[in-house]
Parts: sequence; structure tokens; C-alpha cells
Amino acid sequence: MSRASGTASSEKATTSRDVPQLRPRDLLSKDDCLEIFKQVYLARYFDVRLIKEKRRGRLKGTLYSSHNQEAILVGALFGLESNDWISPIHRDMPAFFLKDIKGDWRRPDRFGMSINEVCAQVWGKADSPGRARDNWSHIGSRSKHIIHSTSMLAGTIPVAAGLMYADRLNGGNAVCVTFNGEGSTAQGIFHEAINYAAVHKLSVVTVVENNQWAYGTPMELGCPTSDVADRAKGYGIPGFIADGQDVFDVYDKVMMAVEHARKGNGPSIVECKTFRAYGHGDHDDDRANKYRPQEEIVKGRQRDPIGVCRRTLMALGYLGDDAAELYHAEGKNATEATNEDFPPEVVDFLNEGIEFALQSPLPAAEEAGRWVFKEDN
Amino acid sequence: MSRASGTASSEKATTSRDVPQLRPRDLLSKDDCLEIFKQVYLARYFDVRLIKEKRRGRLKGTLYSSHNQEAILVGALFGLESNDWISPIHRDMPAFFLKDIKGDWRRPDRFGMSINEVCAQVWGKADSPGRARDNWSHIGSRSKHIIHSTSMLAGTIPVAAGLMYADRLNGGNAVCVTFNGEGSTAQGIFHEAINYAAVHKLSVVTVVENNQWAYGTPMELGCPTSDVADRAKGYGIPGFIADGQDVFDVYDKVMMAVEHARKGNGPSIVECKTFRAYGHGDHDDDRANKYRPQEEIVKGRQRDPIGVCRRTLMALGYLGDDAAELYHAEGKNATEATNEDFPPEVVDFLNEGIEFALQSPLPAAEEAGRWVFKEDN
Amino acid sequence: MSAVANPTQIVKKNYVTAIREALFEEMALNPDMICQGEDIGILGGAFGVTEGLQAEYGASRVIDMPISEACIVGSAVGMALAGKTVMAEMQFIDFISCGFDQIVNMMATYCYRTAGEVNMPVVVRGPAGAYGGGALYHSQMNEAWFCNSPGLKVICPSTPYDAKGLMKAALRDGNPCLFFEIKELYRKREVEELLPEEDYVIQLGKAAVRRSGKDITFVSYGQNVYHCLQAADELAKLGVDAEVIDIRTLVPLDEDTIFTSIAKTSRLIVVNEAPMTCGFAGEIIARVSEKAFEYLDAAPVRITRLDTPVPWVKPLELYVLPSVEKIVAAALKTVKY
Amino acid sequence: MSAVANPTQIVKKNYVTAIREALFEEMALNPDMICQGEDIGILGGAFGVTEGLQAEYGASRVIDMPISEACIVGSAVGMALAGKTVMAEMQFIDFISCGFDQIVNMMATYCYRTAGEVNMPVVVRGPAGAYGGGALYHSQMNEAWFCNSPGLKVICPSTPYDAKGLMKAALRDGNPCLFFEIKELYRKREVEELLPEEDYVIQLGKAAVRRSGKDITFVSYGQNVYHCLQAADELAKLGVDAEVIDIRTLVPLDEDTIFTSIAKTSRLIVVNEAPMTCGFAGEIIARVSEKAFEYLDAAPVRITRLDTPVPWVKPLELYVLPSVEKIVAAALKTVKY
Ligand SMILES: Cc1ncc(C[n+]2csc(CCOP(=O)(O)OP(=O)(O)O)c2C)c(N)n1
Ligand SMILES: Cc1ncc(C[n+]2csc(CCOP(=O)(O)OP(=O)(O)O)c2C)c(N)n1
Ligand SMILES: [Mg+2]
Ligand SMILES: [Mg+2]
Repeated sequence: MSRASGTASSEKATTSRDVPQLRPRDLLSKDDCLEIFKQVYLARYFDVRLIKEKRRGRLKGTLYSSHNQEAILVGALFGLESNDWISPIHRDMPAFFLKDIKGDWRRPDRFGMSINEVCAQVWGKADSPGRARDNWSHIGSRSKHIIHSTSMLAGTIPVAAGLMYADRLNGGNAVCVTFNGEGSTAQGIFHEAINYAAVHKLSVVTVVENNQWAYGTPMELGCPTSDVADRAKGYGIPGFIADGQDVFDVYDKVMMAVEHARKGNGPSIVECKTFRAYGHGDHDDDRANKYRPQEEIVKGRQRDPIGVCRRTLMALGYLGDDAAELYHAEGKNATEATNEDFPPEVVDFLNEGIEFALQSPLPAAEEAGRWVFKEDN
Repeated sequence: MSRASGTASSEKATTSRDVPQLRPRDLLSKDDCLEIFKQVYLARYFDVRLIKEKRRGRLKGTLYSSHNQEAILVGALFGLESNDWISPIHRDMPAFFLKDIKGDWRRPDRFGMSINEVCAQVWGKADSPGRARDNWSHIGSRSKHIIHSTSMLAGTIPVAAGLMYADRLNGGNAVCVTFNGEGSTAQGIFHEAINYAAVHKLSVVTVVENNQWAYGTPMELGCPTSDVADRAKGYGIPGFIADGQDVFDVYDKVMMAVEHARKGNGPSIVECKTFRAYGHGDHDDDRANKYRPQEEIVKGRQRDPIGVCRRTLMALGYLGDDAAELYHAEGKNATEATNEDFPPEVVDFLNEGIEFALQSPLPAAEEAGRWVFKEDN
Repeated sequence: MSAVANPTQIVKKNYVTAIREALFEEMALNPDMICQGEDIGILGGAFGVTEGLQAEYGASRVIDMPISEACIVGSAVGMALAGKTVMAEMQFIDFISCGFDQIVNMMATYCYRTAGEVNMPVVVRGPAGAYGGGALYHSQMNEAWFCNSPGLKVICPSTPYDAKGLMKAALRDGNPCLFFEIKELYRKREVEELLPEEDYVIQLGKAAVRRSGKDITFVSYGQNVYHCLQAADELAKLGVDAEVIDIRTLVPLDEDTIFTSIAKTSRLIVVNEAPMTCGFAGEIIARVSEKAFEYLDAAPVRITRLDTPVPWVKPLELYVLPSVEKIVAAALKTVKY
Repeated sequence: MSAVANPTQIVKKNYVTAIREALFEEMALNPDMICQGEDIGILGGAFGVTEGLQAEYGASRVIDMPISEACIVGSAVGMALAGKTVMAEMQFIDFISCGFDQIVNMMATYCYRTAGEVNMPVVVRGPAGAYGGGALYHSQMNEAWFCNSPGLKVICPSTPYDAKGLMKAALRDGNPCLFFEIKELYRKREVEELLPEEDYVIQLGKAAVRRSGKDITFVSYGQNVYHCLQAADELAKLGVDAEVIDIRTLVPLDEDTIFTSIAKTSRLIVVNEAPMTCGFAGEIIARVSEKAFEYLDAAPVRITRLDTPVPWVKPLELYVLPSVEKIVAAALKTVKY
């Protein structure tokens, strides 16, 4: 492994030092690891491509880039059961199709959105799962176990908690992984929901993508402790810290949290340390280069999750020097990277989705008057 | 001392074990200690007397008894500077006159309400500081440094925080002590406000009166940890635990928290373990005897704060056997206790206030239309 | 059910019992129903609305929640996603302000933003209304906030029969409903009535004509309906024949019943105890003015709370609220218009 | 001040600059003024309203707050208790739902419950309004919630001149004000105008007649004022002469200007982009119907957002919102009434 594991900040979750124990990642097969690598590429490509589409004028609206944070999405989602639930936020667009993607990416019956659905949403078309009624990442699907967020940050955590309460009552044993920025942990609802989840030992795993900035506000102006994971201590629940650049470390920590929940021990927080590569949204790219010190940006982007993953796979012998040298997206921004820097199946997959989206019609204006209330049909 | 001190749950606030250090109480004079004792009686008498007044039919409305929790009010308030701020809640009615009462209880220029004002409020009369526009404990006074609460629990903590921010900007060094029930710590605003106070190291001391019950809900259904003080860990601030029956232990812990704040180190939480003697309000007295196990009630009321204080003073030699035997309010409920069970100055003091209140007029009906907005007068 | 209904003896029931019965019956009929709120289980609710419910249906379906209104609503939304029907209690409707975002932005819009994929069978209910000396934070009628937030149905019954029938309808509606219970009516003897033994619902969006008359129309809901009825009695002595309409549900609103009445009387007074500006009384006047303008022979009148908070002590409280006297005076003026 | 005003060169200024100038000037005039909100300092605000403010007045008076709307409001209340005047920004007015309780129950009522002892010079401001593709949570006009919450003044300027003058008035008013800024106007070239060099305020509660006419009165505020003006231009070609009133402040409302206009035109259309039910458009119709009934010769009309959330994509968004076409059509119908 290229880097020591992060440490769990809660004692409850720390395993004994003496007995060498298997980490969740140690149970992953070579195929799994290579699939993970490809998914990191896929997440990156989605971001790069959307930026290009927007620059080409084929796409409108604000883009909240997940560049440099892909290891969190892939690592947190890879180990989930198909029917587990998730709740992504603005920066997590790839999460919608990365959920339960393992194996065949085009499997129609999987619990997760198809690339077509996600692209239809991005382009605001009628084939979006929400028929383009709300924007960007505010989609979801009850049948595919994805909670629909509003814009109000941290607002899905109580929803996740109630869902897990009901799921247990229904005899289920699902876990719900919610994603949040570090800034969002200051919201009152974060406290109310995690407190409630802790009281009832509900299977809610709160992944905090600590990318150091909440829009134009540095972490220390929103959070009094240097680790967001410390918030867990207030509820007596585990607070794990993961290296957010290392997909395998994220995988380990999230799986420990999931395991903890699955056993009936309740919620936990998994802080993933990372860095927001671009501006808050693409409208903020230029300003973000001013309000954030240049050194900080350089340092924050140094450890590209693609590279960290590649080096791990090489060390494991899963990737030979040749294979590792095939694609060169690593360290490149959206201007620098081209399709050739990505595995062709990744490019093809997204191409299909974009084609679909471009051909999908706009919803009819009159639909705007529908579904304020339930319709019997 | 009759009982070992509680322990501070935050390491930051724990003093080294080896060096014997002076506790705040060790600096109290004999007069101070005797004054404290009298104040505990005063707080108790206020409660007992209001219950009697209501039973006599001279008083309407709900009473939220502070019986058995008097040590918290007296202990938390006694050491404050005159111009420190406080924010009491429904169960803390005596806090309004206990603030800055030290020395001469009738001092007109003190920072705290006169007994007349408090009684006028209880009776809903025009001489209430709020002219009886809002009820019960929802009074305050800017000039006397008491924040006015709404009913919405924990809602004054952000106000306290903003106030302390501004006070520091104004060159002040005041501290604000807010009082809250353990149940109220589940509110989102509790989190938002303490988080903000911790980020800016604001001088907000949050006293949590953990009386085990929030109306009909036991502590464990509202809080996942056995100590509410643990909530402090989420913010990296000290969380002290005090024996809420022991006025001197409360005094110690609150003074440590105040000292911490006064030095510019920011907020802290002081959990005072106690037990709600009666129902949530007097309308709940009968039910509270059913939904709470009888043994729990007996145990919770065992250590009357009057008795704990008396024994401490006797051990210190401040109270001889004779003096200690003078008054017998200890362990008596409102039905059992009579005026003879209390020091005469306590009875006289409240008598004056009640007389004043009874003679104070009702506000004129038309006042109801005033002060929706600022009036220039 | 035995805890609340006794089929062999026919007794009049009060408003709070009617609601309690609705909850007991729906919990029995619908195993996927959950009730949650502060102090609703062990205690049985601050007003006893859920008394005995936890003993009957267990602590997992009747949940004592932390003092977290936003989470009470938000978790109900999550339960609805898992197929549950949820009754979420606000201990006083005033505290709904603390859960506001989850109501108007998360719950109310869920059906809309999912193009109908997700329904929200959640009833948020709580004690509301003034006249009881509850002061600023235990007296509110804040229904207008929710009427201005698309996606919510808003209900306010004035009788035990309606309370039970509307509660059952709300719990089966599949849409998020806000249910304003008038706490001053909970145990009021004068409004007790016989309730049917059999299951019944009252369709949402249907007003009730409480008194028919030909000279002037009073439109109201909640406890102000009784003020209107009393005023009508007084006016009858003075030769003025008032019709009294109890709208019962605000969203959706039964416009037809109102318009039909005004077609007859040509005069309108709307009475409610919410603050005037942007309150529902103004909404009714706006609808009538827009759609039944020709029927009106006199300026319509609102009698509402003044635009003030509800002050505590009696004379102040009454000063700002609608009263029988205010209604009678306004009616006399209006019929002479 | 040099950062925003340049006295030697006279240029037209846009809406966002007008507000920024107001903040800079008031910060300079009032050393007890504080600005706080999310990302308002280091970044200068999501829309640049506070750009340069922290550099000028320091981080202790221009505060980057945690993402905690309730605390942003609540702490402003505390600062007011300590004698401060506070501008509290909501990054989008939509997020005010998260700070709702502190606004309506803590801040709005503080003066009332202290019988005037405590004033609340706090302006809560934020970008509002639809038409920009912001979808459900970046498009709201939720002013009605606050108009129905006694103790708040509610302001919504439509021009740079008004935005600056009203902002300065609000910051000096001593009462809690909600200030709805129309984000689609922030940088709109067409509405730029010359601003006076000298200090000025616009009195709260005074409407402006934007166009005078004799056939029909349009009452509006915010960006819908421009829809009304365009509709008036179109109608002029068709021989209909419309008067356009921009109320500018909702609470307090300048009824006189409205009534005077209707006395002349006898016809009323109210246009706003909030949901219809219990919105401010209905309030205006109710006031007119109650107090100026005789002036009306035709049923008044509301053109508002439908009672739906604001959907995302353009055709859907426009479908639910007021438009020039809808106004023209309604006006033609109304003048023929
Ligand atoms: C309740 C609420 N307040 C404010 C906003 C505006 N807003 C959107 S994203 C954002 C910053 C979020 O920062 P963080 O949680 O760290 O997530 P990141 O964008 O860094 O991934 C803010 C303030 C919002 N969406 N919701
Ligand atoms: C936001 C809010 N929700 C609910 C209530 C109703 N309520 C009043 S007191 C109370 C229980 C408070 O318990 P705790 O905080 O432990 O204080 P205690 O009464 O035990 O002193 C509740 C639920 C309220 N006042 N405010
Ligand atoms: Mg962030
Ligand atoms: Mg308690």
C-alpha cells in the first residue's frame, strides 16, 4: 500500500494493534481492484467531459466539479450491497451511476441510475428520472434506492435516518450512506439527525468529504476542530478518518462503518480528507484561484486519486508497467486531458449517455402544473 | 466536603492530579457560603410559595417547578460578575432575581431583576419588565443583562453567542451563562450556536440541567451518550460535569468554565446532574408519578440541595448544630413545608414582591397594539 | 381499539377523543403507519391525544422523539420513502417553525420534484390557536405559511365529527397534510357530539354550511366558526339572517360553497384568528373578488387577529383577536352598506 | 468607499452595485454596524454584493459564518442586544427556511415582547426570484411567510436607485427588515441608472408610480414591475392606458397610492411571482376590496406564480410564472369587463 491507513478517531472502532487483522480491502479480488481503478477513471472522465461539453456550448448550468474527489465516491460506493441506499450532494454527480455499477455497467436491473438517466438530468431532458423538474444533483429514485436531496445542505440526513428506521421495521438490514461537505456539518439538521440516529442505532453512515473549503470559506471558520470526524464524539459514535485521495483507504473506512451499522451498532461518520480542485462551481473557478493560496492549491492537487490508485495496484502486482502507462489522465485538468487519456470503455459508456441525453426531448411545458399532489394513474 | 467533586470530561479542563490546586470554592468566605445557603433557601421558598399561591387560587397559569434544582441556579450565578449576562429557561424562574443578588438583595442598581419585577411577571401585571406581554420565564432586561427567551428551546444560545461576539468587539470581557434542559440539547440550534461560539472562542457557558426527563421523555431517548457533557467533545471544548445537588460543586465547575471563557478560551458546557422533583409543569404532577418509576423519584429526590449545602457548611464549621437545626424545609414538598421552615428574611423578601405584584395593575388592553415596531418616544 | 371506543354505550365525544380514535383506528387498519413526536409515547402526548397508543401499538410504531422538530419531519419523509404512513406531532403547532425547512422544502415538494414517483403520506398535526392565554408561542395559527408553500394540504376542523373524519382522510390521502387542531376545543363540552360507530372519512376540500341565512355570509374555520355562529344568533335578534360556512380545509378550498352562498347573500365577512396580512382570510376575499365579483353588493370584510403577536394577559389577548362583538358590529355595518 | 464610488466620473450603476454602495456607506457611517453571512468576507459573497467589504472593514465586522442560517440570524439578534446594527445575508433567500424560527419567533417579536425596551436593527437580505433557471431552491419569493409574521418590515426594490435608498433606510430603521433582492436584476444592463453622489434614503412604505395611465392599474414589485411596464407598452398600442405602481415595500404598505390610482382607473391587476395562495398579490386585492370597493368597476385579477414550486427547465419555469403575455391578456379582458 502506498500510504498508511488513516486512523479511526473513535476507540470503539479501532481494532487491537497486536493482532494483525484483515482490512476490508484485503478481501478484494484482483478483478475488483481493477474495476475500482476503472471506476475512478470513469468518475474523472465524467467531470472532464462535462466541462468540455459546457465549453463547447452543448451544456448549460453550473458544474460542481468532483475532480480530485473521485476516490471518495468510488471507495464509498464499491462495497455497498445492491439495495443499500445513498444520498449524494451537489459535488457527487458520478455517484448516481456509480452506485451498484459493479460488474456490468449497463445491467438494466441494477440499483443505481443508468448513465442515460444521469445524462438526461444533466441536460435537463424529459428522460431524467425527475423529468428535469429540479436541477443538477437533485435527482434520486425510490426504486433504485437513492434519496432525492433539496439544496438545503445536510437536509437528507434525517430522511436517511427515518428510512433506516422504517427499513429495520420492515425487516430489512440496509445501510444508507449520505454524502456531505465539511461545511455542511455546521447545519442544525446534521446534529438533530445524527443524534436521533445514534439514539436508535440507525444504519446511517455519514461520509464527510472534507475538501477544506465550503465555497469561499475555509474549514476553520466553519468547524472548531481540525478533524470533522471529532463531531462523532458528541454522539458517542465512531468517527473514522480516511485519506480521501486513496480509494482503498476510503473503502476500508466506509466498510468498517457499514459493518458497524450492519451489525446493529448504529451510525458513524467517515471523514475523507481531500481538496477541492476547482472553484465551488465553475462560475467560481477564477475567483477560487485568488481566494485560495496558490501553494495550497498545488499541494491539494498533488496526490491525484488516479495516481494513488495506480501505484497501489502496481505495488500489488495487479498492474504491470505497460498497463499502467496506457492512460495519462493523471494530474491533468479538463483542458489538458483528452479522450485518449482514458480507457475506451469509459469514453464509450459516457458517449452513449450523452447521445441519449441530446436526443431526449424537453418535457412539455404543461407538465409544470402536474404532480404538485399525487396523481392517481 | 460531603461528596467528591464531579469530573471534568474534557481533558483540556482537567487540572493535573499531582499538584493540589485551589478550587474556586476554596476562595469563598464564610459569609459567602452562608449567603449561598440562604439563596438556596430563597430559591426553594419561591417555588414552594408559588405552588401555595396557586392552590390558594391567587395565581393562575402553569408552574414549572425548580424544586430540587436550586443548587444549579445559585451555584451557577453566585460567582458571576455583575455585568455578565444570563439566559434562563422555564424551570429557572428564581434565576431572574438571583442574578447579582449578592450582598443586598434589595439593591436597586444591581444587574438582575428585583423580586417585585419577577412577581409582577408571575402575576401578569403591568409592572412586569415585559408588561406581561409574554408569559412566565420569557422576560429579560437588556439593561440588567438578561436575554429574553422565546419558548423555542435552546433558541437563546445563538443570541448569547452573538452578544458575546459584540461584547468583545465593544471591548468588554463579559461571559454569558445560558441554561438549558438536557432534552433541549437535541435542537439543531444548540449545535449551530455552540459550533459558532467554538469557532470564534466566544464566552458562552452552556449550563445543562440534566434532570433526567424532558417532559415525558427519559434522557436516553433524546441523547445517545450517558453524559450530556460529551456533546462538548464534538466541538473540542471543555465539558464539565457537576453534581447538581451540590451548590459548591456547581459553583466550582461553572467558575472553571467562566474562567476558561474570561481568558479568551471560548465556550464550554457544564452538565449538572439532577432530578426533576415534580411533573414537567404542575399540570403534569399526577401523570409524572405514573410515567416515572416510584423508586426513581425517591432516589432522585434523596439528596435535597438544601441538605447537601447544610452538611457542607457544618463540615466547614460555618454552621453550628443549633443554626443548622433552625429551619426544616429540607426534604419537604410544597404541601409539607410552611413559612416556619424558612429563614424569615427569605419569607419577608418574597412577601414584599407578592404584595407588589398583587397591587400592580393589569396593562391596558390597548397596549396590545403597541410595540410591534419600535416607537419613537 | 377497546381503549377508546365502547360500542355498547352511546356517548357524546369530545374533539380530542375524536382525533385519538382516528389515530387508533388508522393504526389498526394500516400496519405501515407510524406515529412520532415529542412525549407522545410514554406520556401519551402533552394533551393526551395519543394516550394509550404506545401501549397498544408498541414503542417501535409510537415513537418518543428527541426535541428535534426538523428531524421529526425529515425522518417522517424517510419513512414515507420506505412505504410508511406517518403521523408527526408538533407538541404545539408554534414549534413547527423549528422544522420549517423540512416541511416546505423537503416534504411538500417531494412528489413534484420526482414527477410523482414518491408520494408523501405524512400528516403533521398539532394543537393550535389562541384565546387560552398561551401567549406568543402557544397560541399561533400559522397556517398561511403553509398555504403559500405549494404541495401541502391544510386542514382545520371545528367539530369532533370533522376532526375524526378529516384526520382519517388526511392519513389516507397520500399527500403531506398539515392538520391544525384547535386546542381550546379539545375538551370543550359544548362541542361534544355523537360519532358514528362505523368507519367514515370526510373528503378534503368540502366546506360545511353550519347555519343557513340569506343576508350575509360568514366564512370561517376553527374556533372562529363558533364566534360566527354566536354572532349570527345575536344578529337574528336584530333581524339579520347570517349564513355561516366552515371551510374545514384551506387547501384545497371549496370555492363553490362559498360562491353559492354569496350569490344568495351578496355580502361577505371572513373571520380567522391568524395575523391579517397574507393570512387566509385575505385569500378568501381575493378569490371571491376575482371570481365572484358580481355577486358582491358590499365591500367584503376581514376580521382577523391584528398584525401583532398574541400577547399573554387576557385583556391584551382579547384585544387583538376576533370576537363576537367585532363580528356583529361589522355585519351591521355591512348589511347597511 | 473608494472601492465602489468614484466621484469624478458619472456612470450608471447596476442594482448590485447600488446595494454594495449602500453597505459600504453605512459601514463607514456606523461603526457599530456588522455584516455577516456565508462566504461574504474572503469571497465577497456569492453574487459579489459584499466584494471588498472585508478588506475595507476587517474580518471582525465582516464575518464569514458557518453554514448555519439559524445561527446567522440568532447571533445578529444578540449583536443587536449589544447595540449593533447587523446586515445578515442569506446566500439565497430560499435558505431562509433554515433560519425561520429565529426570524419569526426570536427577532420579529423582540420589540413587542419587551414592550419596546429592545429594538432590532437587523436587515436580513438575500437574492430572490425566479426566471433564471434556478429551480425549486434558487428561485423562491417567499416574502408572504414574513408578511404574515408580525414585527417584520418587508422590502423588495426593483431599481438600483431604490435598492440603495431602501437598503440605507432599512439599516437605519431600527426594526428587523427582510430585504428581497432580485438576483436577475443584479447585473441587468437595462435597469442601470445614475445614483446621487450624496447620501439619500427612500422612506419605507412609499410606493412609486412607474407609469401613469387612466384605464387600468397594475400593482407589482420586484422584476414583475418590468413585465407590467412592457405589458403597458403593448397595451398602449392597443389603446389601453395602464398605470404601473411599484409598491417597493410590502410591510408597511402604501395603500394611498394604490387606492388613488384605482379611484382613477377602476380596474386592478396585481402581478407577483410568489405562489398565489396567501401571497401578497391576494393581500393587495383584499385591501382594495375591503377599503376601496366602490372604486372597482371590474373584478380584480391576480397574476402570480401558479401554486407550484418553480421547476427547472425553461419551458416549465415560464409556464408557472407571470409573463407579459399573461398580463396583456388579463388586462384586455378586464378593461372589457
Ligand atoms: C442550508 C444551505 N445554506 C447555504 C447553501 C449554499 N451553499 C451551497 S454549497 C455551499 C458550500 C458547501 O460547502 P461544503 O459543505 O464544504 O461542500 P463542498 O461544496 O465543499 O463540497 C453553500 C454555502 C445551501 N445550499 N444550503
Ligand atoms: C422547540 C421546542 N420544542 C418543543 C417544546 C415543548 N417543550 C417545552 S419544555 C419541553 C421539555 C424540555 O425538557 P428539558 O430540556 O430536559 O428541560 P426540563 O423541562 O427538563 O427542565 C418540551 C418538549 C418547546 N418549548 N420548544
Ligand atoms: Mg467543502
Ligand atoms: Mg430535563
